[in-house]
Amino acid sequence: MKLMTKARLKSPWVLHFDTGSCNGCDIEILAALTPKFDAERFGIVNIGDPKQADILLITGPANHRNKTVLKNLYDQMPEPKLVMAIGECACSGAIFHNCPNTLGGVDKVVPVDVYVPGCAARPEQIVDGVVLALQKLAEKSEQLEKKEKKGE
Amino acid sequence: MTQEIDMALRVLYVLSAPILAGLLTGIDRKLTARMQSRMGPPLLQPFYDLIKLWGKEPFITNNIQPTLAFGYLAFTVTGISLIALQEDLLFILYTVLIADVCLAVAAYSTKSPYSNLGGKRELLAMLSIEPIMVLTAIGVHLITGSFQISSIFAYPTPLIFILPAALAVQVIVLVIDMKKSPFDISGSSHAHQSLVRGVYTEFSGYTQALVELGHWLKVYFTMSLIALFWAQNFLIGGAIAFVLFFVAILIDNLYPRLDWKDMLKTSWTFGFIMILVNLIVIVVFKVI
Amino acid sequence: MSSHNTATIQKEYTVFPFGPQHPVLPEPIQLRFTLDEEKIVDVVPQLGYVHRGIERAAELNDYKRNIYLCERVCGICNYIHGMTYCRVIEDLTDTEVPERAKYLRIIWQEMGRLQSHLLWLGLFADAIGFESLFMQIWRDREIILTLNEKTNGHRIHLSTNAIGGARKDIDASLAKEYRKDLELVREKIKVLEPVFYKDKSFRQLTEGKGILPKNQANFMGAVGPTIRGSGIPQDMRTLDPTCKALDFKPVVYESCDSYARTLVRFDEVFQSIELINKALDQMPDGPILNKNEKFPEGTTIVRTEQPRGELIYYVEGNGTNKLSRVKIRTPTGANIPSLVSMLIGHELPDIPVIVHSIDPCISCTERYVQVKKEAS
Amino acid sequence: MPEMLKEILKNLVSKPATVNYPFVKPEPLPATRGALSWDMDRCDQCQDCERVCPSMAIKVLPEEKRVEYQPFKCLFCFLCIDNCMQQAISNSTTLTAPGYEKRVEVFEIKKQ
Ligand code: SF4
Ligand code: SF4
Ligand code: SF4
Ligand code: SF4
Ligand code: SF4
Ligand code: SF4
Ligand code: SF4
Ligand code: SF4
Repeated sequence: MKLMTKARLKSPWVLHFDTGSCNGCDIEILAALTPKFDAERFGIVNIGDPKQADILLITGPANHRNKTVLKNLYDQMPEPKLVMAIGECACSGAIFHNCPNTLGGVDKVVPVDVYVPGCAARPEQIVDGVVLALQKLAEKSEQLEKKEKKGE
Repeated sequence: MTQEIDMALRVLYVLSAPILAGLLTGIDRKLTARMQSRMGPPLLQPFYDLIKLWGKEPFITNNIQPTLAFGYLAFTVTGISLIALQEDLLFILYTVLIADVCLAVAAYSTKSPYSNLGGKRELLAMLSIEPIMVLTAIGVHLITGSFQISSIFAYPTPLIFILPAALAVQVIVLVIDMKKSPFDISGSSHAHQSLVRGVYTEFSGYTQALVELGHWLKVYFTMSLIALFWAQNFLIGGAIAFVLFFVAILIDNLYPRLDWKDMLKTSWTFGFIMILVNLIVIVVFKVI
Repeated sequence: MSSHNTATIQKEYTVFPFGPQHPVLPEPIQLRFTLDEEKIVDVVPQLGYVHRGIERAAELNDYKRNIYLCERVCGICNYIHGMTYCRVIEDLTDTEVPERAKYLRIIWQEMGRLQSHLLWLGLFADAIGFESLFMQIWRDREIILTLNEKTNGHRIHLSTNAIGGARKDIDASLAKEYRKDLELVREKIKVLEPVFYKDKSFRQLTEGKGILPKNQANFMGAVGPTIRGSGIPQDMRTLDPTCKALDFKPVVYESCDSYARTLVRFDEVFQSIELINKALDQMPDGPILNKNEKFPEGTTIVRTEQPRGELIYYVEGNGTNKLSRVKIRTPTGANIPSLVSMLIGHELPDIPVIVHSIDPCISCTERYVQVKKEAS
Repeated sequence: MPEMLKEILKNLVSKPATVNYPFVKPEPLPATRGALSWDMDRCDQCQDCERVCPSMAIKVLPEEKRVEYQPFKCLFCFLCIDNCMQQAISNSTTLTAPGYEKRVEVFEIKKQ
């Protein structure tokens, strides 16, 4: 049983979705995958398919048009799943706080597990955020296994 | 006594297949990373991925998909077992062909356009490697007078000296089988392509784990064939297969993705001509 | 959806959605392709996924607060957005910008271009499945980002714009580091020259794809590398007297295809490095900021050259601390009609190549595209 | 001849460019824009910082004698630092850490 949790922690596949960010955080997420930071060290793969992803990385403040897409993507992801809000504007709207078409933070649409600050969030912060997310994933994984045991 | 050892080796070959195949994938990822001056994932990464996928909540798109995913795995395993039994080459090749068909049909059975196009391209990929494999098998028949794998072992000289060009062509097969660029048209392990995950798009959870395992074994199967064809010694054969594996990874990093027409062109012209020339040389100069 | 498109669907073509969430495009735009087998018959761009309403917010804010909002119209060309906004306000408040600040602006503007072009060359390589080239270029791009951090403390958003000049200065020791690191980048990118100029498979993928003839480019109002790849030397930097003093000449290629557009950007990397070096040499000493507390009044337009083409800021001031209109016209918006005309007739595997060849950036484009409610 | 060959082989034999973060933490550059903090002995509650902040990350509450700062809203543009006449705001080179919640940092004037 512990093996499963370990495997989950070692293989977080991510899905990236931009809900109206300025691109700053998106390119930093990509930078986190490239040689200097190489997130694949942790088994992170940018998978691009919600059905196969474990962590949803959201950048941007979310707006009225893409909130349905975002909700859809979130619903399509199988459990156990996590959501990370990358960048200030995904956390709280930040600079876009008074833009008429933004919702001010993705947590208005989907539950967020880890908030990563920074504008743009730097690769180091994203990696730190993933480490936090993994701690939460461990808890979720254990809960899930307990539930499965009860179900049997 | 030797017979018992032989038997044990064969069983070991089949049983160790998933582990060796997983390790190969791990080595592949590590080597690719290093070629891109990255550190890369740990060697055991593929196993973590597989176990995790097994534990994921499954989203089954339709009823037939899990069966087909299982079929893909099962037929590939059958192919590997048949190698161990030293069965008929053509028989083995067509068993594994069924595995591929299973995957393509599984991709076709869903509604996603990505998946459908991926399935179509998977069929095209089959179309480009099967003739090479069959031609190679015919070459073997020409030399040894039989399609049986045991006849390769019975033959006095290793085939590497007789069919060198056919060996070189196997790189194409390996590249296509490993879904590496320039021919990663039907789906790739990373999401960097226009079809997202291609044939793999609609798999998730345990079905994806099955398909993933099937894919490792498919590569392992191709490498075993390569090892078998060209040397009678397992270690030398393995070394040859590994060199080809390395070249395939190198090619992956050297070329951008080409489209399926280029793939067919390469395998049908370059591949065919190489093997044919090889065979003609054999027949004309009576090397055998 | 246009009626034309519905008609084609009835003829049982495949409709293939490209985006809004797609790994080839980091940003959400949806291109709906109507395909006949793998051939593209029709393209309908669907926008609005990143629309935020920045122009409106810029009218609600105190005009001084807008600098960093304008930078965040987009993270990649952030400096140029902020700079253009500052120049507009300087125009409206008659603020004289010190000479040194002008040179500093050139330096950071070119740093932005460097960063952006390297980013694009990498993403383009990635889009065509050339992963090792992508990693290589992004590895070398980190040097530029670190250099940014050394001066400004941020890797992406420089946040050094100020109305009337700049907030940070490049002193002698930093200038030395600039020269050293840029030389390093130049060497590392130079190594890749044969890949772009000679590599057969690379050329096969890009040559003859997405042709935009010279007159078509003009007619469709293409800008930036897209139009320069079609043989027209249009570059807003030629309007900038400081840039002129550094004898800047636009890079032009004549072959009108994706390959030409790639080479324009590749050559501009070296051009930018050269410009920065020259600016560092010729930069006069002096103050960098000239504060002016006047409120903006009147209307004006400023045109600058972003990595992707011409950027226009149109601002109306009314003599209070709020602006009555801010209008931003960005290069990608100008290039989308060209993109649609390029795509038709090509095949599915060519999509990433052609879409990327205009370097579409949706973030800044979608402040003004009208949002229609999507059916279904 | 594929043109990347030389580079790829060079990469293969040389050390990877990866910084093994977070196991190896490189020295932060002196200019890095990290977390902010308020020195409340200096702050005279003039609200200048609140006024210039482009993303409204600061709330100065003169009646309650405190400053509320939202690190999950701040752009790290440092306009507040530049505009504070009392030089009450300072920054470190340590990056703001991610968290499970959006923290609000409160700085209060100690009551005598
Ligand atoms: S947090 Fe800042 S850099 Fe990141 S997307 Fe939002 S505005 Fe851009
Ligand atoms: S485009 Fe529409 S929603 Fe956006 S700012 Fe203008 S009026 Fe508002
Ligand atoms: S809509 Fe505005 S920008 Fe477009 S052509 Fe008309 S006037 Fe020009
Ligand atoms: S063109 Fe692209 S990179 Fe430049 S500001 Fe616009 S969205 Fe950003
Ligand atoms: S179309 Fe309507 S909103 Fe636009 S300018 Fe004309 S009247 Fe105004
Ligand atoms: S500007 Fe400085 S003194 Fe004024 S409230 Fe802010 S921190 Fe305090
Ligand atoms: S902010 Fe300036 S203008 Fe406003 S009340 Fe204070 S001193 Fe007067
Ligand atoms: S650094 Fe900028 S965004 Fe952050 S609190 Fe200060 S003024 Fe506001």
